Amino acid sequence: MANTYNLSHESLKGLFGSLRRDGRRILAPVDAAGRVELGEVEAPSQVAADYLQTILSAKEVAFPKVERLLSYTIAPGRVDLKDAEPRALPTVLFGVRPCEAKAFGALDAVFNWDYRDKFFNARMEQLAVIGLSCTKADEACFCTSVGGGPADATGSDILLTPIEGGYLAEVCTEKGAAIRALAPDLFRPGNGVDKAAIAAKVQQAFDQPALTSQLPGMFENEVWADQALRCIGCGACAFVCPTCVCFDIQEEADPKKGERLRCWDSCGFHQFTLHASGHNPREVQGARWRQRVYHKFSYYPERYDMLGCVGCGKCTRACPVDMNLKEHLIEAAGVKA
Amino acid sequence: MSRIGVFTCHCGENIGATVDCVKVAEMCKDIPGVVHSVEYKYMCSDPGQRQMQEAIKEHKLDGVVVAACSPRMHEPTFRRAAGDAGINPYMCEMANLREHCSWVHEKGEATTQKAADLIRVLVEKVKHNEPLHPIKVPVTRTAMVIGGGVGGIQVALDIANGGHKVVLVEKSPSIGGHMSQLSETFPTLDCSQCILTPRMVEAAQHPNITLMTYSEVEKVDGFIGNFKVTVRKKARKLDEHLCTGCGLCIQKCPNKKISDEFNEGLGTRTAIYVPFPQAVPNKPVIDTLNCTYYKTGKCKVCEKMCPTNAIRFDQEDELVTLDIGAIVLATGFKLMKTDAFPEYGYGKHKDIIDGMQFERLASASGPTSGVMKRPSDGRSPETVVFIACSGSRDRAKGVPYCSKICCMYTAKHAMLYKHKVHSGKAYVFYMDIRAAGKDYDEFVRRAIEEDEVKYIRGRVSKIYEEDGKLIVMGADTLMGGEPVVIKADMVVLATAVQSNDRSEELAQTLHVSYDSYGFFAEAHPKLRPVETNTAGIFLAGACQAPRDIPETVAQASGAAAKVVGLFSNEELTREPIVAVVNRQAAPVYSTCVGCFICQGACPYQAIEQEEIMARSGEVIMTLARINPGLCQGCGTCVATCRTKAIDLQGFSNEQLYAELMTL
Amino acid sequence: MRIGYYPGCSLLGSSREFDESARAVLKALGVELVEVPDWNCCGASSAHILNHELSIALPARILALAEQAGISEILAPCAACSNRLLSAQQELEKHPELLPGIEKAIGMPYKGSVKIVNILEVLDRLKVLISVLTTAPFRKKVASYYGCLLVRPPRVVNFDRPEDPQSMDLLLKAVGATPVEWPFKTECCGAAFSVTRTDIVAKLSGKLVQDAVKRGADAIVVACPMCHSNLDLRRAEINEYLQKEYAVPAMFITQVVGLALGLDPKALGLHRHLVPVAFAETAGVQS
Amino acid sequence: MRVLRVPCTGRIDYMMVLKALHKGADGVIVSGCHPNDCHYTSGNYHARRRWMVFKKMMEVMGVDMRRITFSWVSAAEGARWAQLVNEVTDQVRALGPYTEFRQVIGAGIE
Amino acid sequence: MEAVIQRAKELLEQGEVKAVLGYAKGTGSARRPHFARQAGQLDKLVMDEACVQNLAVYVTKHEVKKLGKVAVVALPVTQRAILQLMAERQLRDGSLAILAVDDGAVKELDSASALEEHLALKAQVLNAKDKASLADLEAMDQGQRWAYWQKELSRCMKCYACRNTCPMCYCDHCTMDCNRPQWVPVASHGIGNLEYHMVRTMHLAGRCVECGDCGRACPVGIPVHLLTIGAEETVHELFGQRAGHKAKLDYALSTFKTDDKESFIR
Repeated sequence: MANTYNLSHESLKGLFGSLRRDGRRILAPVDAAGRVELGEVEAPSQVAADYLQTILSAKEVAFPKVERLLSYTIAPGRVDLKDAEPRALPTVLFGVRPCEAKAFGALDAVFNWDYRDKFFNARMEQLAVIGLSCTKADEACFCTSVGGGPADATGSDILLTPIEGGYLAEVCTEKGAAIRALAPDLFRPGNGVDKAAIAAKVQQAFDQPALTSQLPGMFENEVWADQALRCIGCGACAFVCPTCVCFDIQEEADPKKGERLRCWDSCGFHQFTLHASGHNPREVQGARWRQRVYHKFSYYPERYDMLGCVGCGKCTRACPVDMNLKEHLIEAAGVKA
Repeated sequence: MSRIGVFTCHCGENIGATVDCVKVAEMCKDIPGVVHSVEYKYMCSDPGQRQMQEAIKEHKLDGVVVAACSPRMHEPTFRRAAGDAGINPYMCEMANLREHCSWVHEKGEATTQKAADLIRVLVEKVKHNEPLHPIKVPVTRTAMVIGGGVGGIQVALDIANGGHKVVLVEKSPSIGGHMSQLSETFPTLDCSQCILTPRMVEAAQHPNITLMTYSEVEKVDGFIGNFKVTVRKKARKLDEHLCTGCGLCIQKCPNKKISDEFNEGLGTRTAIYVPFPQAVPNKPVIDTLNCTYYKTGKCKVCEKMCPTNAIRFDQEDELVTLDIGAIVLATGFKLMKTDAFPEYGYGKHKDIIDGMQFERLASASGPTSGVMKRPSDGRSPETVVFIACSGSRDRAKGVPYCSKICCMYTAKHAMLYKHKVHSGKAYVFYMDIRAAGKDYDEFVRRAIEEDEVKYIRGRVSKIYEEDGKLIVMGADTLMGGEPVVIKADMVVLATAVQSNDRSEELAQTLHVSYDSYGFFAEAHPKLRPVETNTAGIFLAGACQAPRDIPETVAQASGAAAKVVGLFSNEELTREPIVAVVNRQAAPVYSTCVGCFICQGACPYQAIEQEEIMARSGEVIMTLARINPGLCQGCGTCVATCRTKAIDLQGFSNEQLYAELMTL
Repeated sequence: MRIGYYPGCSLLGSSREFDESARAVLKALGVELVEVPDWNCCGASSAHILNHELSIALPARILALAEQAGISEILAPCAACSNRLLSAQQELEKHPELLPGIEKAIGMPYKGSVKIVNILEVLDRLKVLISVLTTAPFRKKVASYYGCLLVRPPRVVNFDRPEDPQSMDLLLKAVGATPVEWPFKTECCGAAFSVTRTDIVAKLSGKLVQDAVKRGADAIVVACPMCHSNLDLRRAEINEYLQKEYAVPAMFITQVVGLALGLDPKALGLHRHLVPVAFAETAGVQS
Repeated sequence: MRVLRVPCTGRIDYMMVLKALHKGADGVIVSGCHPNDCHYTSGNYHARRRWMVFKKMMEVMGVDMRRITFSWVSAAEGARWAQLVNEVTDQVRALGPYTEFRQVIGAGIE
Repeated sequence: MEAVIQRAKELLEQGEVKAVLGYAKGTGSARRPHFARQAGQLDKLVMDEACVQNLAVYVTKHEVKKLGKVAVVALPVTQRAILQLMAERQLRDGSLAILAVDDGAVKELDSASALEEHLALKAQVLNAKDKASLADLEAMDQGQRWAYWQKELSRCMKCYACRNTCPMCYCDHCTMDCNRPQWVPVASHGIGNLEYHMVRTMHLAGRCVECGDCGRACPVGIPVHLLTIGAEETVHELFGQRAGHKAKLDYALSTFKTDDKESFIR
């Protein structure tokens, strides 16, 4: 394993101090009126205690729900264009679960597919992720079925795993090393601990590679329509999902000035693919649900040879009508072509 | 991008005085989409309009904003000019720099800036204007005149002589109105009956006129050119066709002691009666409130006597619905009663009468056959006091306005009295003499100089009865406010002219606006005196404001000319400012979801259901559709519709949104 | 029935008989009078000419005292007093901004919740009882004289018909009297000139007396101390002006009702009149 | 004060009031003919119901309703309209710019 | 609950209905809507206190209409929603078999008039929790209320769960989707969220059956149901009209009384 250390609770407080002194904002899951959401913290004590996950994903840090791309003012006879500089504060994302940490990779795949998205990249450069392994999971989690794991270090610059009196800290990237360099003495040389024993037990629910290969053959299958019969076509699943990248460009202007905004969009919306002619290739909810599954489990692997889903289960928890993705995938996997 | 022309008008000084029009024209050049911006002193003038038309052709403009006065004034003018210049008239909008800017602000930079802002709002609107084409609506070439007085009769005759059908509706059993109650008329003193009755007969016999007397308008639906009017023909309790008007029933009717409305309570009439001898139609009516048969079930003398047994005791009111193209209101006025004057004894003195009662005393067909007899004891009054402005010009009585006709008829009354009682003394208490018509002042001078009517300038503070005399306590302000006490035998109050009974109710039935005194509101006091704000409904006579006979007849002909004008073309072109429910190609067909919540919002029932059929004939969806003929363009449905499926042409969501964006 | 009572200065002074007859009649009708404790002058005809705030503060103090005494309705028999109380109350309602100053001036809180009524209103409420209890009907022809302050200004007083009031006439009918048709019910009697210009009072009140007698009135009935003093006290000047002896007495409505109820004339103060009330029923009572 | 002309109060959509506030207006006057005198019979009756519900909703959302004036003014009441406009402009000027609302307009954008 | 499943099974087997819409166990303690189209899927149906969602949201969906006649397990809120949808002509009599469930008892209704009579039996009661929250809101002053809603609405991301879960929001092309003109900004920034929730509240005033689903559906837990239920109560107070009680459209904002009382119009 990369260099692993022990980090006591005390020294974690010290680490927070040095990070703050280094001018970095620290975002971590906090308790807010019964809900757990990302918030700015000064010390580990402010971080929520025994939470499963935040409701919304951490993608908001790199890909906010509304972002100004450019603005302009209209003066007599001419237009003054002003590019918007992305507001990228040096940030440390603490306490994020391994699945969400991994998700940044999926975002990165799209935002740097061929066009380098200036806004996303600016924020990612300033971002460091200190992941925290899961010690418990619920029915919605299925990270192990999509190549992840409760203590998987992918995507984390440093991965902490809770152990007696503190954490096992694995420094995985240069950014992780840079953080350790801020206060090296806080990191005691670690005695190899079996992470799997501590991490939560997440049973593999289905054979993902088999599903991915099976999907192209079942495009016309009735299963999608049946599953989507109860889907109400809202955008909750897409907006809480750490790997959903779809966005919509909105122009808000009046005769004197205007600005171009990027905001989240969802393939679940009825009008997502509505053509100006009135034709809609994905007319029914079944087609839209199918698109959500195929995008993450068929097109992503095909194009970026990685999955568009990290199995965090946020969509299942957020869905008003309890569309359980794991359950549906198991059902789909079970369908004979 | 549109090519818009802005034409800023000085409107003489109205705008030019406070707004720097040259600067405004300059500033408007910078508005995106404006390719031509000029100013001119009088845009609405002929040269002004021609200048605009040339600019449209020369600069190939497709939108015009005229920054001048209120659209209510000259929108039609400029739209017609724009139309003649080759662009769709509805691509021309007006910015109101007068009422919205120059008239309400001081001269200054901010005012000029506001003027430019207002223009920019309308330029943004014009960018979203769509070419619209007037709606063609069939016109029912039948007019209805409500009110059978001299005004109503004149309107009916003029329209009928114009070759169109007229229905003349009169509330009382006969046409004639108040004029039939008068004795002589000023300023010529010619007998009222003699000049009115021929007109009444002419109206009754005119092939184009249908008389509906003893009838009231109950309900009016529809709109200009297409009114549906429901009239209640009150039961006369006799068959009009069989009755020959011989009058036998009237002579024989035992119940003779009913107070006669026609004679203003001075005379009495029978239960079955004809209002006055020259009544048209000369068909009696049974007064069911006082007729013995309806009280006790006995009598039936009239039925027995009637040679053509035309009496129908069980006759019911009849509701008649008529297709009407235009309506003229000529419902006249009423006089304030004498009991409205506490200072003159709350009406308890019999010998204090109002002007109309004096007319009846003076009229040959009146209760005293024209002989001056005072109501209390029938003696010939030796001293008569006439009090002008009784109730009029008196805020405490709720009538601050001048009733216009009293000065003239008071002089006439004094003159008539002197002609009938040469030895009598006539006094007139007045505030100001308002005799502004032709030969009017000369008439009053004649009363003063030739008939020695004593005019005392002052008010009467109190009248009380003493030893059979009426003690009139007044003051003579020309003699230093000297108290004047006159022992009079009879006092005539020239009471205020008020709107007729239930005029507000009628106005609401016809959706016509009215003022706080119940008079109907004309569309524009100076420029459209005979029209109302409700298209297709016109006004004539005292129902609009106190008015004498010459003016009433003149207005009547004016209103008739408007109606004949309206009927002169086959179809009526209506402003295309109507609401439309959007339609799109299949499979969407429309964003309307067919909830029909809009139907409740439409006062004109203009929203219909349209079933969209598949080729198989199966109904796919039911959508709302607006009948352009009925829609008046108020836009209530547009704001009520949740999915914004309805839009109002001329005030569309996009136009208003664009205007809002530049506020 | 329990009602607040505000006699005012004239009812304890020049028109004591109005107070005595009012108390006697109301007692006979079972009405309990609760006199306003420590009441002060209502400002009468002088205050509102000299000082606006004073003309409100004086009546306001009376009303405030009444409120503290738990009085919800207050009877002020004298027309001038009820007129002043009403206009002060309405002035404070229309201009609440005056309230703090007034409350400071009278040194107590003022709510303005007391309802002010005049003698005719109270008697009118008891009209049925009066006609029942009438043992000696007042078979006389009477001219009912209301004067000015009872009915004017209508906006403030809002009582009966300002030009031709009927309430006293109806009361008189209830006790058996026959009111005459009389046009001078609300003509001016000369009011305060009673002190300074008796000649004008003589002329004005003279006209009233002359016309009343001409219409056959045996008595002129009033409900206001000022009217009574002009018609009674100044009778000498009236007779001199009219060059004729007029003996028609001026009586208070409460005295007429009292007589009708059979009360002792002396208790009604009939002996205090200058113009003797020389009816048979009051034989023996002489001033 | 700037004017937006519509044929009847019935045509006034509450979203127009929201747009006016969105474009930075500190006060809004919503006006039209008196009930019962509506040239279109019932436009203002519907508007009145709409305004009653709209006003309560805005109050629940915490909007400062002193800045929004609803008034019946007929075309004949020129003087009363002038007096109303002056009164409202003074009142809104006294309340000052509606910063509470303005802050929301720019907020929420990264 | 057995009675409902039993009746549903009969309807399905006799072919009277093509599907039965009820509740089934979901992830963890959640309950989810469940379409049973063959008898086999019926045993998944459950009915207990946790089943609260207003299933009427599905009856106007094209996909569900294509299924043919559906039997719906209808709680009181669902019954009211279906009646209101019938009043707004979105459903025709007989297109649904309504299995009305009122605290245990099951009654089969198939026409608007039957539904109206059934609903008239029981008064509609606002649950205590919402009533208390509305009272708290009422108690705040204008500044506090503004701050409260700004804080809550700032978390809104316009996922439209509240709109899409509402049975009364069945419009294919909602005002939010209207871009000519763009009355309400699409982006979920400050003004965008504020105007969206204001317009949604206005659209539900007088039409909301007070089921509270919008509040439950919000992934970030904004109590948006207080807005719509508050507006519905306002309409009831002002005009005495409630949604979902009449078969014939009885919508306060599409009619009027000449003497509607209000105190704020000058």
